[in-house]
Amino acid sequence: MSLERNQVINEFNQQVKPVSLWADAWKRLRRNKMALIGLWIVAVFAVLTLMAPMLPIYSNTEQEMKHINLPPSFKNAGQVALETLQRKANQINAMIANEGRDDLKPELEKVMAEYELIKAEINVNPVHKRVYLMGTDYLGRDMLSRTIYGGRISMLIGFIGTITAVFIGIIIGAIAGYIGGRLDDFLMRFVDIMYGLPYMLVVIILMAMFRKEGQSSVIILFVAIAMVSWLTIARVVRGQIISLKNAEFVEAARSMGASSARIIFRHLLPNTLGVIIVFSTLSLPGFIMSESFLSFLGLGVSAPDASWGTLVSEGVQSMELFPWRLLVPACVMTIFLFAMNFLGDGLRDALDPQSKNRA
Amino acid sequence: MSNGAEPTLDPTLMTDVASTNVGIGLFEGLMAYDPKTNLGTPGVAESYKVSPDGLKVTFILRKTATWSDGTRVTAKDFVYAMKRILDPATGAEYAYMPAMVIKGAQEFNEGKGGFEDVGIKAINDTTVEYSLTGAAPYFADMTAHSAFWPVPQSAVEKYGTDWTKPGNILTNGPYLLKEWKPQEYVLLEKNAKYWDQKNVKIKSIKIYASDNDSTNYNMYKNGEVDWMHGIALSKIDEIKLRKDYQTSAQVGTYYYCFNVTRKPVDDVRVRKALAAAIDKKTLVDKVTKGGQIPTDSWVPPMAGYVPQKGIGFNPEEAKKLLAAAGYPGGKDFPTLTIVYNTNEGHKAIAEYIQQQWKNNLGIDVTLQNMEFKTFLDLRGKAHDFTIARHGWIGDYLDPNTMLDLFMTGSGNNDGLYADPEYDKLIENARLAKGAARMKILQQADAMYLTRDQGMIPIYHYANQDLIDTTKWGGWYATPLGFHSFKYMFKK
Amino acid sequence: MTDDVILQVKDLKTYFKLDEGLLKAVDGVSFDIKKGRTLGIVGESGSGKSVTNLAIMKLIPSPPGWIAGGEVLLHGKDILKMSDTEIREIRGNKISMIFQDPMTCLNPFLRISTQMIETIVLHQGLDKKAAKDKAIEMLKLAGIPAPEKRIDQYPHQFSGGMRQRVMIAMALSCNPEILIADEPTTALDVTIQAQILELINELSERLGTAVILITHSLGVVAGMCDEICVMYAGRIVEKANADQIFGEPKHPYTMGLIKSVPRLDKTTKERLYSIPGQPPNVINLPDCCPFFPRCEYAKDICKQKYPPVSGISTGRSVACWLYGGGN
Amino acid sequence: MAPNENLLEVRDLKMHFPFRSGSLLSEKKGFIYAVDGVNFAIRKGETLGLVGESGCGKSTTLRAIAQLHKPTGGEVMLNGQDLVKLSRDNLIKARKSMQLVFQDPYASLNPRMTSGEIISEPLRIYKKRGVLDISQQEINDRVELLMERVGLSRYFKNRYPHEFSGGQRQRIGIARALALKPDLILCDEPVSALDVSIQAQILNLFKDLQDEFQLTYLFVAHDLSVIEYISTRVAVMYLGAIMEISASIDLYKNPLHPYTQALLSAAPIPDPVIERKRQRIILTGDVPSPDKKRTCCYFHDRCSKRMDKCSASIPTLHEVGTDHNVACFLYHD
Amino acid sequence: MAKYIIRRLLSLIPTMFIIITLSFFLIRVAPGGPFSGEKGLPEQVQQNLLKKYHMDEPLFRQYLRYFGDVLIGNFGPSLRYKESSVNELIAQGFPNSIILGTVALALATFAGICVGILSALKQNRWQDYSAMSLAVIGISVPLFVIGPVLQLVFAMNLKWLPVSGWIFSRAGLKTLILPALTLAFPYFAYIARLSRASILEVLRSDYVRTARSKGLSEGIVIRRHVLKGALLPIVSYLGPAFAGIITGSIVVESIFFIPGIGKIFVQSALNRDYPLIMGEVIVYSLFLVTMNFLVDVLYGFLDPRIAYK
Ligand SMILES: Nc1ncnc2c1ncn2[C@@H]1O[C@H](COP(=O)(O)OP(=O)(O)OP(=O)(O)O)[C@@H](O)[C@H]1O
Ligand SMILES: Nc1ncnc2c1ncn2[C@@H]1O[C@H](COP(=O)(O)OP(=O)(O)OP(=O)(O)O)[C@@H](O)[C@H]1O
Ligand SMILES: [Mg+2]
Ligand SMILES: [Mg+2]
Repeated sequence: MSLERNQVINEFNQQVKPVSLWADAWKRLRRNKMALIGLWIVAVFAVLTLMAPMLPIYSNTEQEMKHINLPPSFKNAGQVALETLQRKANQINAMIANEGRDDLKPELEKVMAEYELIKAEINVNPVHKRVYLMGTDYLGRDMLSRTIYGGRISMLIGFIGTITAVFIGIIIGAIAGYIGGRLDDFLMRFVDIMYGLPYMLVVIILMAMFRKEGQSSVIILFVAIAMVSWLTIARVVRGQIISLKNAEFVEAARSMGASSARIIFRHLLPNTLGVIIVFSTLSLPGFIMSESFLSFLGLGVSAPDASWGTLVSEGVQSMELFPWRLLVPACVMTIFLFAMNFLGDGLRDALDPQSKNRA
Repeated sequence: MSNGAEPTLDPTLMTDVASTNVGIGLFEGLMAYDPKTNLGTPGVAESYKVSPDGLKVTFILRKTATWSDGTRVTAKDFVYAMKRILDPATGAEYAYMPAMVIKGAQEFNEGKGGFEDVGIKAINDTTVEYSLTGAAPYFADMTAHSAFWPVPQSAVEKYGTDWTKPGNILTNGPYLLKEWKPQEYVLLEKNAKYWDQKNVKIKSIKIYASDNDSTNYNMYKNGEVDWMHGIALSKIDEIKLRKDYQTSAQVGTYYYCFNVTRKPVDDVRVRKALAAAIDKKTLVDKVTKGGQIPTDSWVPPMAGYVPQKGIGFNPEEAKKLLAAAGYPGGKDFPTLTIVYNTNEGHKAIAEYIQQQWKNNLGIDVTLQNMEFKTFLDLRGKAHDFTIARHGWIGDYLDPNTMLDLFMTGSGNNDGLYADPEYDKLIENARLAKGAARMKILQQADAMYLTRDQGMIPIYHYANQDLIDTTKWGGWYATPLGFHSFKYMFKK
Repeated sequence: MTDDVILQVKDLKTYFKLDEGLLKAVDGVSFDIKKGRTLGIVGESGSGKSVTNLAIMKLIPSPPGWIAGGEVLLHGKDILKMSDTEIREIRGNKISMIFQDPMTCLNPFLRISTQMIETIVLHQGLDKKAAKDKAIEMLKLAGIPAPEKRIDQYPHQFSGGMRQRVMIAMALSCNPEILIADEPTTALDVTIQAQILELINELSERLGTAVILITHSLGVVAGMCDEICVMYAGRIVEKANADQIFGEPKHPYTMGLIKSVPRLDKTTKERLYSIPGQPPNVINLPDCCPFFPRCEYAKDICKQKYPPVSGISTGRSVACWLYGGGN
Repeated sequence: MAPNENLLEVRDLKMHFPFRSGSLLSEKKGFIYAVDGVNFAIRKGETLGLVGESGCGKSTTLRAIAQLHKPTGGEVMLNGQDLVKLSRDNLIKARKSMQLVFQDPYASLNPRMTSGEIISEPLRIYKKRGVLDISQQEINDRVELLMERVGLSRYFKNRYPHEFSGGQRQRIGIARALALKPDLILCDEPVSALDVSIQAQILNLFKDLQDEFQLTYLFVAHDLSVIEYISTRVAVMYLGAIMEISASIDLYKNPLHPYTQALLSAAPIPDPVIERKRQRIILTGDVPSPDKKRTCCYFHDRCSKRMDKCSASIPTLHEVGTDHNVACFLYHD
Repeated sequence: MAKYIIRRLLSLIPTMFIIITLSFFLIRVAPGGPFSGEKGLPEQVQQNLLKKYHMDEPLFRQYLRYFGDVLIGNFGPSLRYKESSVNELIAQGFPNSIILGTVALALATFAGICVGILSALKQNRWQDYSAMSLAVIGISVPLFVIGPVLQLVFAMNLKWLPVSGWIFSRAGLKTLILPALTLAFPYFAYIARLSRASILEVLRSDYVRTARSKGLSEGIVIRRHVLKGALLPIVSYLGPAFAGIITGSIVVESIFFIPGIGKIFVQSALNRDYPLIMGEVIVYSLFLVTMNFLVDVLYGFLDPRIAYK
C-alpha cells in the first residue's frame, strides 16, 4: 500500500482545519453574531473614550450656569433653556392662579428675569448655539461628554478588576483546589481572613498612607479593588478544580510526569474557563460600581472628572426631576456591560472547542 | 416626623441634632427653647435673676415641675446633672459648654479641682445658683441646651446605662418615652404629669430615625410622615415650589478655610484675590438652591451685632490682587488643592469654585474628596491642607460662638490663624457687657475678616423643613433649628 | 409473521446541523424486529448505530440534531408522532436502553439505589422498599457481588464493568418489550459477558423481549443474533441472518470486518487483516458510495452514486454496485 | 540489557482503598482489597497480557504501577529502581520510560488541547525539566512523525479530541505514549471501545511498533482473542490476585486454573455455527465482594473442583511447567 | 468526613484569632478617631473620653483587655450609641438583617435557578435571551437605582406597598417585599447566569439522557438529575454571597429604612466606633467562615467524588 493511497484514503472528505489555533478561535468568534456585536460595541467604546479629547464634543468640565439641568435635545441649548424656563414659569403661574400661592411670585420673577436674559443674548452669545444631545447636569456640563470621559476610568477599573481577579483568584483557587490538604486549608483561611477584615478601614488606611496633595489616587484605587476582587472567584475556581481534578485526563498528565503547575495551568484551568468567564463578566459591573463607593472614601478620579459609577449615583438622586442624568450614564454603562457579557459568552464558546457541536 | 438616627437619649451624652430633637420632647431645662426665636423661655425655672456684675445667675424652680413618676424636679437634679456631665469619668463631650462659662467647671472636668469648687449650688429645693467665669449675657438662654438639662438621679443610679430605655427612663418634659427602637423610631406620648400639660396638644409623636433623604421625602409625600426635618437636596427644585417648604437662616456659616501657614495662601493678597473671585450669589441661586444666604461675613446676622465683611465678588480687583502677589494672570501660580469631605453638596460647591477661580483668576486648582473622619484628621489634626471646606454652626445666639474659634491654639482653629491681638480682643469681650462687648467683638471680626481674610465665608446655612403649616400650628422656622413639640398642634 | 413484528423502523433519517455543515448521521435506515428475536447491528464506529437507537427513543439532542424523516412504529403506532407524555410511558417501560458508555451514563451525583429505584417505582408501581429489593435482585442477576451493600454506593466507586452491569440491571428491571443494548458488554470480561448475554437470552425467551444488540464483538453477534444489520456511514449496507453474514458476506465492508477479527479457534499468529484507511467524515457527504476509497472492488459508478438496496434473497439485502443497480 | 532480563518486576503489590459507609455519625470504615498481593515480572520486549473478571483490579494494578495511586504495599521495580520509594523528582524522571494508554480514550484526552498539543505534551514536559534537549522544531517534527506512524494525518494536528472518531482518539493516546520512546507501555483496554476493523489496525500498530522500537507492553483486555494475538505471556487475575501466569500459547492450549478454563470456554467466537454448538462453563455462585480480607482461595466459592483446603488457606503461585505458574491447590504437590 | 469537619471547626480558631488581631490594630491605624467631629472637642474632654474607654492605655494592653472581653462574649460599649453595648446593637440589627438577607437570598436562589433552568432549556431562544438580558440588567443596575425605582412604582404610584418600614410595624410582612426584591435582584442575576452555564453543561451529559430514557418526567429529570450536578458553582458562590448579603445590605436598609446591621456596619467604620467595628467584624467573619465551611461540607454531599480526608 503506497503512502499516497493511504493519504487519499485518510483525507477522503476529511476537512483539514486551518493551522492557527487563535485564527480558529477568531473564526468561531466571528460566527457568533451576538459576540461580534459585543466586540464592536466594546471597541467603539474603547476608541471613543481614548480619543475623547479629539472628539467634537464639549468640555466635560466646563460649567455653564445658564444651562443647568437641560434635557437631552437636538435643539440649540438657548432654545432648550428658554423652553425649560417657560415651562417652569407656566408651572409657577398655574400654582399662583390655582392655589393662590402668592409666595411664589418672587420665584416667578426670578425665572422670568432669567428668561429675558437668555432671550436677549440667545443670538449673541455663542454658548446658546450648543446642542446637548444628552442633556446637562447640575452645573450645566454636557452629559454626553461627561459620560464619554467617565467611561475611561470605569472601563479601566473594570478591566483591572477583572484581570487581577482572574489572575490572583484563579491561581490561588486552582492551587488550593488541586493541591488540597494543608495548603488548601491555609489558602482558604487566608481568603476567609481577607473577607473578614474591615475592608473600608483598610482602604481608608491605604488612602491616608499614600495620599499626596494634588495627586490623583487612581493607583491606590486599583490596589483597593485588586485586593478583594479575587476572593469569590478564588473560591469558585477552587470548587470547580476540586471536582475536576479526578478526571482521567488529569491522571494521564500525571502519569506523563507533568508537574502540578503544568496540570493546573494547562489541563485544569482551561477546562474551568466557562465558569471563569461567566463569573468575570458577572463581576465587571461590581468593580465599576465599587469604584463609586471607593470614590466616596476619596479614591479614584477627583471632581470635576467623573466615572460612570459617580454619574449614576449622582443621577439617581434626582431621577424623578432630571431622569436623563441617571439614564444617560446608566444606559451607556448597561450597553457596555451587555456587550461585555455577550463578548464573554462568545469568547467562552470560541475557546471551547466542543461548543461548535453544541449548537 | 422623620429625623436622623438618634444615638442617645441621655442628655448628658447628647451631641447631635437628631438626639436633641427627641430630647426636647422628653426633657426640659431651666429655660426652654422659644418656639419662634429659640432664645430661652421659662422652662422648669419660673424666673431667674442675674447679679449686677453678671457673674451670678439664680433660678427659681416651679413647684409644679415633676418627673414622670411624680417626684418633684428639684435644684438637686440640676446639680446632679451638672456633676455628671462634668465628671471626667463620664467622658461627656458637651462638658465643654458648662466648662466654658461656669466657674471651676473647667478644673473639675480636667480632674484638677473638686466638684465643691464648681459654681453651681442648690440653695434649696427650688433655687439653684450658678457662678460664672465672666459676664456671659447668653447664659440663661444657654440653659435650654441639653448639656444643662436635669437628669433623674434615682433612675440613673438604679439602671446605670440602661436608664434611658423605655420603662426605666424618667423624664420631665412634655412627653414620655413610650417606645424606642434604635435605628427605627422613637414613640413619644404625652406626659400627663408635665406641669404645663394642658397646653400640650399632640398626644403622641413618632420620630423615625431614617437618614435617607429620598426615602424620607417619599414617606412625606406619601403622607407617612407629617414633618420632615432636613430635606432631600437633590429634589430641591421640586421641593422649593412646595408650599410646605420651610426655610430659615441658621446661626452658622459655610466657608473655605485657608491654612494660613502654607504658601501661597499665607499671603493675604492671595487670600483676598481668591475670595473676591467667587460669585456666591450665583452659587447659592444655581448650585445649592436651598435658601442659603450668600455672604461675605463670618458672623451670621444677630440682634445687636453688625457682622463685619470680607472682600466681596469683584473679579477685576481679584486679578489685581493676584498680580500684586506675584502671579499676574495666574501665571506661575502653584496648583492648589481644595479638600472636602465626600458629599454631593460639597462637591458641587467645590466644582463651582474651581471653575470660578479658573475663569476669574486663570488659576487651576484640583479637588480632592475624602471620607469624613480622614478629612477631619487631615484638617483638624495634621493641618495638612491648603484650602479646605469648613462649616461652623453656633451653639447659642451670640457672636462669641463664632468668633472665639480663631483664637490662637483654639481646638477648631484649623487654619492656624494666630494673632495675639485678636486673642486679646476676645478675652476682653468676656468681661465686657452690652454694646461695648459687641463693639470689641466687631473689632476682632474686622481684624480677622476684613483685614486678614482668614477664610472665605460662602454662605450662612439655612434650616430646611417640610411641614404643612396650614395643618400644623405652633411650628416656626427657627434660627437654631430646634422645635419644641410642646407648642405644636393640629389645626 | 407480521403480527409478531413489534417495532418497525422505516426510512429513518436523523441529521445534525453542525458548524461545518450537515451531518447525516442516519440516512434512511429501515428494519423490523419481531417478538423474542434479536437484531444485531454492527458497523464502523461513527456509522450511526447509536444515533439510530436514540432516534427510536426520540432522544436525539436537539439542537443540533433532529429526526429528518421516517417512521418508528411500535405496534403500528408511530413513536415519533407521540406526545411527550405518551413517550414517557414507553421509555424505560416498553423500550429500555442500555447505553454505550457506562462511565458517563450513570449520574455521578446520585447513589446507584436512587437511580435504579426511580425507574422501578415509576413503571412498576412498587413502593420504595419493594423497589429496592427488586433492584438488589437485578444487580445480583447482573453479577454484582454483595449488591445489598453496593447498591448504596456511588458510581465512581464501581469499576467500569460493574457500572455497565448496573446499566444492564437498570434496563432489565422493568421487563421491557424491546431492549436496546448499545455495546452492553464491551467493558466486561468474558465470563460476565456470557452471564449477561445468558440473562438477556433468557429474558427474551421467557418474556418474548425483542433485543436490538449493538456491538463491536462479532463473536457476541454470532452467538446472540438472529438477524444482523451492517451499517456504514449512516446507512445499512447489508442485512442478513447470522449464518449468511458470517458464512458468505456480500458487501466488501462486511467481508473486511469478518476478516479483521482475531480468532481464538484459529491460532495463526500472522498479521491481522485490516480495512485500509479511515472511516469517512460524514459531514456533507457527496452522493457516492462512502466506502469506495477503501474498497478493493471500487468502480467508477461507486464515486458517482449511492448504490440502491438490492434484495438478494428473502430477508437479505445489500447496498453495493457489485450486486447490480437495483433488483 | 540482556533480552531475558526483567524490565518490570512487581512484588507483592497491594492497593487497598479505604471506604466509608453508614451515616456521618455511625461511620464504618473498611477497605476494598482491589489489588492484594500481585507478583509478576515482564521481560524486555515481551507483551504480558492481563485478563480477568471485571472489577478484579486490573486497572488498579496498572495505576499502582504507574504510581497514580500510591500502593498500599509492595514494590514496583522498573529497571531496577523501586518506584514506590523514589522521591518525587526521581519518580518523574523514571516515568519517562513508562507510559500509559488509558481504557477510555476520550476521558483521558484533555478536551481543550489539540491532538498536536496532546502528543507533544510529554516532550514539552521533559524539555522543561531539562531532561530532554529538544528544540521546538524537533518537537513539531517528532509529533508529525508520530502521527503518521500511528496512522493519523499530520493535518489533524490542530483538531480537538472530540473531532476524532474513537479509533483515532485511541491512536492519539498511543502516539502520546510513544512520544518519549518509553521502554514500557501500560495499556488499559486500549481496544475494547473500538470496532473490529479499527481494532485490527491498532493491534497491528502495536505489533509494528514493538518490532520497531523494542517496546514492552503490559496489555489489559477482555477479549481473549486479542490477548492471544498480542501477548507473549498472559496473566489471569481474579479478585485482586493472579491465578495463573504463563506463556501465551501454553495458556490457551493448556489452561490449568479452573477460572482460566471457565474464561476460555466463555470467549465468544465469531462464527454462529461454532457458537451454537459450544459448551460453556457457566460459573455459578456469588462473585465475592472485594471488601473482606480473604483467608482462602479467592475462587473457591465458584469453583467446580473445590477441595477442603481451598476454603482453609490461600494457594500461592506455583511453578507447574516451564514458565507456567498457577495458584491452585489442584497442582500443588 | 467527621474528622474533616472537626479539623475545619478547629481551624476556625486561628482564623478568627488572626482576623480579630489584625482588625484590632488596623482600625486603630486608620486616620481619624471616634471622637472627632466637625466641631473639635477641647483637649480635656478628649482626655476624659479616652480615659473612660481605656483608650489612654498602651495599645497592647488595650488589645489584651479586649481579647479577654471577647472571650467571655463581651464586645464592650459602643462609642457612638452611648447607652448601647455592642452586643445589644448587634442583637438588634443582626436578626433583621438575617431575615432580610435570608428572604432575599432564598428568593434570588429560587428565582435564579428557575430562570437558569428555563434559559438552559430554551437555549438561544427568546426566553433565554430575555431572561439573560434581565440578568445583565440585574447586575449592571446598582441597588440604589433599583430600590428607589421599585419604591416609586409600587409604593408611590401604585400604593400597593409601603414606602418603607419593617416587618414588626403595622404594615407587617408587606414591608419585606420591596427590600427583599431589591436586595435579591443582583444575586438573582448572578445565580441565574451561573446556573444557566452549569445546567447547560449538565444537560449535555450522558446521564441526563439516561434519565430521560427511563421515562422520567422532565420535572424529575431536572430536579433530581440535573440540579445536583449543576449546583456546585452556585453553592461556591452562595457562601460568600450569604455573608455579603447580610452586611452588604446597607443601601437597601437605608432606602427602605430597615433597622439592620448593614447600616451599622458601614456607619461604625465611618464613625470609627472601634468596639462596634470589632463586634461587627467578629460576627461577620464568624458568619462568613461558617458559611464557607458549610459550603465545603456541602461539596462533599453534592459531589460524592469529592472526598475529604
Ligand atoms: N450530539 C451529537 N452532535 C453532533 N454529532 C453527533 C452527535 N451524536 C452523534 N453525532 C454524530 O453522528 C454520527 C453517528 O454517531 P453514532 O454515535 O451513532 O456512532 P456509532 O455507530 O454508535 O459509533 P460507535 O461505534 O463509535 O459508538 C457520528 O459521526 C457522530 O459524530
Ligand atoms: N477510587 C476507588 N475507590 C474505591 N474503590 C475503588 C476505587 N477504584 C477502584 N475501586 C474498586 O477496586 C476494585 C477494582 O477496580 P478496577 O477498576 O481496578 O477493576 P478492573 O479490573 O479494571 O475492572 P474493569 O475490567 O471493569 O475495568 C473494584 O471493586 C472497584 O470498586
Ligand atoms: Mg455508539
Ligand atoms: Mg478497568
